[in-house]
Amino acid sequence: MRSKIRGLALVLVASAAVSAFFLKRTSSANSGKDQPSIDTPEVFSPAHPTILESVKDFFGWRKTPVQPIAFTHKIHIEHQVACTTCHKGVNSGPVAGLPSDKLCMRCHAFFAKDRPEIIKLTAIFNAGLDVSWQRVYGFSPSAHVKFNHAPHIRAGVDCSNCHGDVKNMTVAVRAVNLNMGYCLSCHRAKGVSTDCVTCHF
Amino acid sequence: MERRDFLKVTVLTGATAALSGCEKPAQQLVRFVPEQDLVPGVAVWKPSLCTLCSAGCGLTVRVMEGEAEVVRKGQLGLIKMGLAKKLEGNPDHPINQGKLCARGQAGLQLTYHPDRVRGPLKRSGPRGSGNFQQITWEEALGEVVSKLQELRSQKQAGALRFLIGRLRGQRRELIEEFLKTVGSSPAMVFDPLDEPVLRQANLLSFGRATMPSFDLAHANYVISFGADFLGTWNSPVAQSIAYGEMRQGHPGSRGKLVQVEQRMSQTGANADEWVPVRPGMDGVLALGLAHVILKEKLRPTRENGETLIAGWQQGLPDYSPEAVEKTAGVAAKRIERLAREMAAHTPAVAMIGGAPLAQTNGLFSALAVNALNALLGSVGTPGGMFFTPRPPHAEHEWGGFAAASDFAGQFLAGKLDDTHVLLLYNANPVFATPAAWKVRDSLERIPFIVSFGSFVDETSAFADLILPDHSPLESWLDDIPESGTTQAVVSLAAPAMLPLHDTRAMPDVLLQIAHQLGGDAVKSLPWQSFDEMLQASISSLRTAETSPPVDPEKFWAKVQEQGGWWSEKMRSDAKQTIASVAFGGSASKQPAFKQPAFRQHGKPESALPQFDGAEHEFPFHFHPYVSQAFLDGALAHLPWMQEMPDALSTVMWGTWIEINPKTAAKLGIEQGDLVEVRSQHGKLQAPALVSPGIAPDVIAMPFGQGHENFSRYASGRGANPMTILAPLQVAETGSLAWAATRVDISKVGRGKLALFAGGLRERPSELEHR
Amino acid sequence: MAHRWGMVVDLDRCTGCEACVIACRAENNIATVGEEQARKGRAMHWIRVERYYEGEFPDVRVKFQPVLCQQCDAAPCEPVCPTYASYHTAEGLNAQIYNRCIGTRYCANACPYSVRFFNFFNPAWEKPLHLQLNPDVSVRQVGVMEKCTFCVQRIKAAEIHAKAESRELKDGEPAPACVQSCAPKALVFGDLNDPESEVSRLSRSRRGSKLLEELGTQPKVTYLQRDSWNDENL
Amino acid sequence: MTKTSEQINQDLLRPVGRTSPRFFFVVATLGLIVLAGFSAWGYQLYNGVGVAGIRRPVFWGFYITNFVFWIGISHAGTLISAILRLSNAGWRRPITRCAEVITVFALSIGAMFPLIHLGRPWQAFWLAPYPNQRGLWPNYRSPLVWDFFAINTYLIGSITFLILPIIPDFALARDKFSGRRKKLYTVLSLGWRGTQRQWHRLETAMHIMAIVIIPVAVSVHTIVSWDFAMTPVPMWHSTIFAPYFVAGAIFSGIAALIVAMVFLRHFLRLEEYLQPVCFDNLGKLLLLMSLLWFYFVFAERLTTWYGNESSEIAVLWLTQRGPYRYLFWLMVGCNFVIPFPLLAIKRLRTITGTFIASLAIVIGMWLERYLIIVPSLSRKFLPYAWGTYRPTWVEITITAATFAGMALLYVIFAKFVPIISIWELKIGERETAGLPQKASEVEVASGPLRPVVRGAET
Repeated sequence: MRSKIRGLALVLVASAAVSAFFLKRTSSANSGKDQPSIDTPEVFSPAHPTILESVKDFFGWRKTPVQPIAFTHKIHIEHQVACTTCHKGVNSGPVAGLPSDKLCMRCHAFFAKDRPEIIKLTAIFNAGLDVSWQRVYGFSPSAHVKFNHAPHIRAGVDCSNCHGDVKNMTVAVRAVNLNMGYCLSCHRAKGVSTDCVTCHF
Repeated sequence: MERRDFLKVTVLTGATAALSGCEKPAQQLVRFVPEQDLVPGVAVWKPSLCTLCSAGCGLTVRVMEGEAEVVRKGQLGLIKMGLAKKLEGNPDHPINQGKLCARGQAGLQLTYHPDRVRGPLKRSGPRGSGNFQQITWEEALGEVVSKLQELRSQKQAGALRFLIGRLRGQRRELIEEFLKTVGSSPAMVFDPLDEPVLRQANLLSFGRATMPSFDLAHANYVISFGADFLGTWNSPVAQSIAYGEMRQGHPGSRGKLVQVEQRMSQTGANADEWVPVRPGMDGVLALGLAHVILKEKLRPTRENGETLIAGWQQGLPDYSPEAVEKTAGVAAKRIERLAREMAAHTPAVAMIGGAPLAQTNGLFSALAVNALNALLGSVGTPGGMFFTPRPPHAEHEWGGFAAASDFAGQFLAGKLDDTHVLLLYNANPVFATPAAWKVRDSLERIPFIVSFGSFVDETSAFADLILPDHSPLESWLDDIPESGTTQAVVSLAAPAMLPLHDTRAMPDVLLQIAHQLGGDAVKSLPWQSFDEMLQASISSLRTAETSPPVDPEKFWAKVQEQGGWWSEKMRSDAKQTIASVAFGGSASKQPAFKQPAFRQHGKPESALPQFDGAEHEFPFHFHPYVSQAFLDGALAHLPWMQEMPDALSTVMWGTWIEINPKTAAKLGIEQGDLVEVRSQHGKLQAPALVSPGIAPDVIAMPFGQGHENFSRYASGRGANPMTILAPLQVAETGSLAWAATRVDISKVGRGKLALFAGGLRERPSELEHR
Repeated sequence: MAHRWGMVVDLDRCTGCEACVIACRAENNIATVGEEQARKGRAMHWIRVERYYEGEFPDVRVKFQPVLCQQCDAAPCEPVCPTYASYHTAEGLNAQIYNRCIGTRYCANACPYSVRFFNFFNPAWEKPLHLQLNPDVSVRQVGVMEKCTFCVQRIKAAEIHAKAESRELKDGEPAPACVQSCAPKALVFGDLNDPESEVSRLSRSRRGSKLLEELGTQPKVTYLQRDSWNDENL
Repeated sequence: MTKTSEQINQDLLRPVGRTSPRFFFVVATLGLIVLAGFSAWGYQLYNGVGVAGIRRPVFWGFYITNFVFWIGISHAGTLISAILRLSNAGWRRPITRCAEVITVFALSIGAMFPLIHLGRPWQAFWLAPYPNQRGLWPNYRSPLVWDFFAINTYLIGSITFLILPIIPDFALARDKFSGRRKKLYTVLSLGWRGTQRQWHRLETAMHIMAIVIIPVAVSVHTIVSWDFAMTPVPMWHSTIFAPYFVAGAIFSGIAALIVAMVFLRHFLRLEEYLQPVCFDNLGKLLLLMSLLWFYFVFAERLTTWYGNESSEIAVLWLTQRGPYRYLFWLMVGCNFVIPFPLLAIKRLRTITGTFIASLAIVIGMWLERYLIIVPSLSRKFLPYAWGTYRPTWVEITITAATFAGMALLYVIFAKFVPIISIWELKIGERETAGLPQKASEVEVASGPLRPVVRGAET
């Protein structure tokens, strides 16, 4: 057994050496055994998957999300669809939800069925799948920050303050760079607490 | 970091890399349409039940929307679903009143455990190898049904046996009903944590084969014989709440706690006075105390004319303090003092549990303590002991595991040998019985074994089929707590979250099997799913207290929302409550204590315990005890429990052998040395932990570790004391006398202990000026 | 008036059951480090139940003493941090700002109570155990210090909730996970600025004392020493 | 002995001019060890500081020990040479430069350790004050920030202090050599022509630096000591620490200097330049520091023992009697018992004698730092939280690498720069010959450069 482990170890060490650049960073393994068994599921860890990723994160380079369906905010807002209709939870809790295609189909079972994007949507829905929207905003885990939408909305902060002029956007883009400076400038201006622990915990 | 860790790290790196290589990154997985509509980021609290021990606490589960990897139609993908994030006590529940013990909270990890059985499995390797292959539910159920039909056609229905763990309420009803309809005998119950001896004693003394409840909150004096009632025994949370009240709840008066044992338990650590006694002498000591009380007439010995305890008229002459000092090893003076104290500070209550009941004279000790309670006038009175009333719709007690259904009795009577098909649920006898019983071999002989377990453990490793049950949080649950409250309680809860894996609830599977079998089964089990059965069973309670009865749907909704039904009566004031509920609500003033019981069993000759192994050859008493983290070992697979430092030893991720410093010094054993413990029936090795809280002639060791095959976290970790126990039985009950083994120990090398604590004492001797 | 969060630990009620220890793990996403690391002294328990033996067999006694961050008013951990990752909030909490921490571990040395814990590696959860993680608390990365926060996320949530209902916080409304789970009610949490709050009342008890008070750290956790049973009738 | 400037140039430029295979061998071996150190660091960066032995409660281990140790060593040069310059001690001339080099290199190595030891070194720049959109500044109350400034100041200062007096020698080398070397030294000599004004400027600058550098040096180790003394850790929180550390620093510094000199003397064949008198004088200094060190340790231990404050006593006994006793008594042996007789008895205060003493002291002083840091942390106030520390191969490798690195840098430096200040030495020669000594005058009469160049032509 020992020797087997050692053998396997050597092979893996070699492979690790070769592909070190793309390796996952190690983290303290829970099972506290010499070696995870073959059927170990992937481990969840805040570690950056690769060194490259960590560098990107360090400099705050994020790749622009590609949406599976070219959803146009403009049209929907023109049709008086409120932000909260799809982004559930914004005014009640921390998170702005992303809608499932169940919600989309409530209308699009009837409207604009002929549009190519809607046809795509319908196809996904009929396959029993959900649209995998990509988040446009959101913070890097290494920021260790907890943002809560609800109080901001209660305080009458308009969505556009942080999300740009969405009502004239087709596919949403990251119009505002939500770095700490941006948050602070507003908090300072409005005389809201700039205590670190207001957001970082 | 040693060499091998270095290896480990790189190995892990490699492995994860390999895996992430062949697996698609999460954002590329398909998404399924969510099956529930939840507000993201907002928590909802849902009631549920804790099933980890016999207390039966109520839970509230913090559920939030999250993204889980699930398999739908054979495809791996992401789905948004409500996920249980935290378990807390249900504030409305009469037992735990919003509180929850460490184990209960770690129960969360049962659901998310990486080694959970994720779908039905069929054995592919030899028995016990733990090699299985995935099959579909249809195949699995088909196989079971055909086997059962075989039995029926061969008129061998009796050859079907159902081995279950601790199980109460409708799931138990369902199993028994199922067994009856297929014409086989009632289920065998295997619950190492149960106290059949105490039940037997209570049956003899009070006519109730039930675990007792204690009104600690109003007691002024509590003497506990080996019962770790703050840690693991009976209903720890309820008892801890009451204990807090006893200590600081009533300004000006503070109850005293006296703990009698050989190895300081968590409860002993909290005691105001700790009384070490010789193993198995607890009953004798109890009678010694009674002797003093009788002799000095500290308590009335007659109740409305008749003697309170027959056979005590002579005042227990054999149990004078001096005599007891010789046998029990407690100073006569101390016995007298204790007796006077408790007589002067009524309400005073005595309880017994754990090791004393696992001696060959356990029944005697239990009866003695019951009698002492009677003498103290603490039976059915405030600040004393009483029995929690049963709900009106379920008078007969599945809780009372009479010896008839007790695994020990049946197994040793060879009942497993004529079994053709064995169904397994929540029972792991292979791990938790002495090796000397050879349960393994008899399982080997059974042609077909089906397990409903969520994990592959030592016993279900023998199964030919595994039909994984939902985790408790994913299931419809109900329970009828036996003790810990003055109210009649029926706990009931709907699933707190959708199933994570391709599992099915055991009761539903059983119903489905019954329906596929057809015949009487369908008649007696008409329900399509278990929740229907639950609703039907509980509807009778509508009439119990409210008249006119509430609308059934409303009632059903209310029960689900509050997590059960509990009688509103008997809630308010404990004082008259306890008097009225002491014997199951029947306020008839029957004598608290049956004399005949004591006549038969109180004979001095049955007083002394027997031990396995000669003293000169095996000089130490082996004192295994229920682990604070793992209980009997059923929780050893929970990482949180593994990493929780044991309250007294502060050991994490392992097991240990407790030795008195003097003994250790004599044997040249130091903290962390690997020690071998030998009995007549086997030997084991574990690191030594030198602790002042144990008698010099006793070696203590917790149950729970030493699993061969129980998830990545528990397998191959530590040693299992069960393996070296002698197959002795408690007199007049079938059950195992697990504290009656003598052992010898010797140092064999250097062990590894993961201790959380650095120092043992607040002011270690090095601190003093020299 | 600003709150001043404090706690009372009644050692006479504490049974050493460690429900608080697990409640804290569950609430605060504390990593499970595994046997190898635990043996190396890297196990993380923001609250721990210290156990001290007194005397020798047969006259042994044990003292259980839950120890968590004492949220000192004169905290030794704060001035030494070069980046303000450890600092004092307006409500008197010793905040630990993970993303500002560069991992000098100076605060951990300075802390006399040794209640600060360091992420020696990136934490790991073997899937699907990660689904248990509390989304209200960030998952710390390698190289940062962490410690008890008095469950600041619960305090914030309660404050936001109260504000939404435009009312003041009720006594005992925000309760840290450990306090919530404590069966014998040994842990009590509340606002020390409110003289009528239960925590203020109890911290005035004659049994009250502070841990390592002599170091002048001015902790906001008060320990009520164990009472002794004295027999007045005999 | 009096040598013509001709011979001096020959002897002192020889190592710069000719390169033996031995040089490459040494560089290769040391280089390998350094490489190992860097890969160990890479491994740690990749996996996390957990690969080191540090743990709760001993959060500081080998790395900080090395940090304090190397900063201590760095007090060899600048401080000593500055003092000797000001006191214008003649015997200093041949040793000032080797001393100042030690300072610069030891300091840069020491300054690396806070980085190596950080949990997130990539964020280390937060120690520097710079305007940012977060509106965050370093915490000026933190001794670590003081360290940051003090060490940087000292580093810059000592580099200047080293470079200034080299310039004339670079010029000399420029004129002496030809080809690629000439190009190199032309650049390095910064257009030094040895005019009166240049000499004058150089001397004033050196004088100012010599005065300024002393308080800086003292402040550096004072602040390093405050990293410990400012925290309520048993046996750390003590007023004696600042002078104790400064004395210790000079102590170890001189020892390191002597070791270095002995090697130079042997390998570069500088027997006639690094003469016994230097070792004898340094030996006396070392003896003084050794006594001072013993005095400090005694004072510290006695007051702790007499005060009998429970938490401090725990640490005291841990080191005196506990598992650390061997290391403790080894330290006392190395820092006092061995050196004292060797340095006190004139007959033994030979080159060999001082060398042995110095080696012992270097080891002893490293142990001292280890014994200050680890035992205190492993015995803090609550016994439940006590723990022990054991270094891992990562820490050991990196530590070994720093010693190799020091040697490597030194060897390479000695390869490119005359390790003994030629022009100062010549002035020394003239001094013994009773000729005018101001460099400017020397320059006017027969400057140190021109005759050499002639000599090279003939």
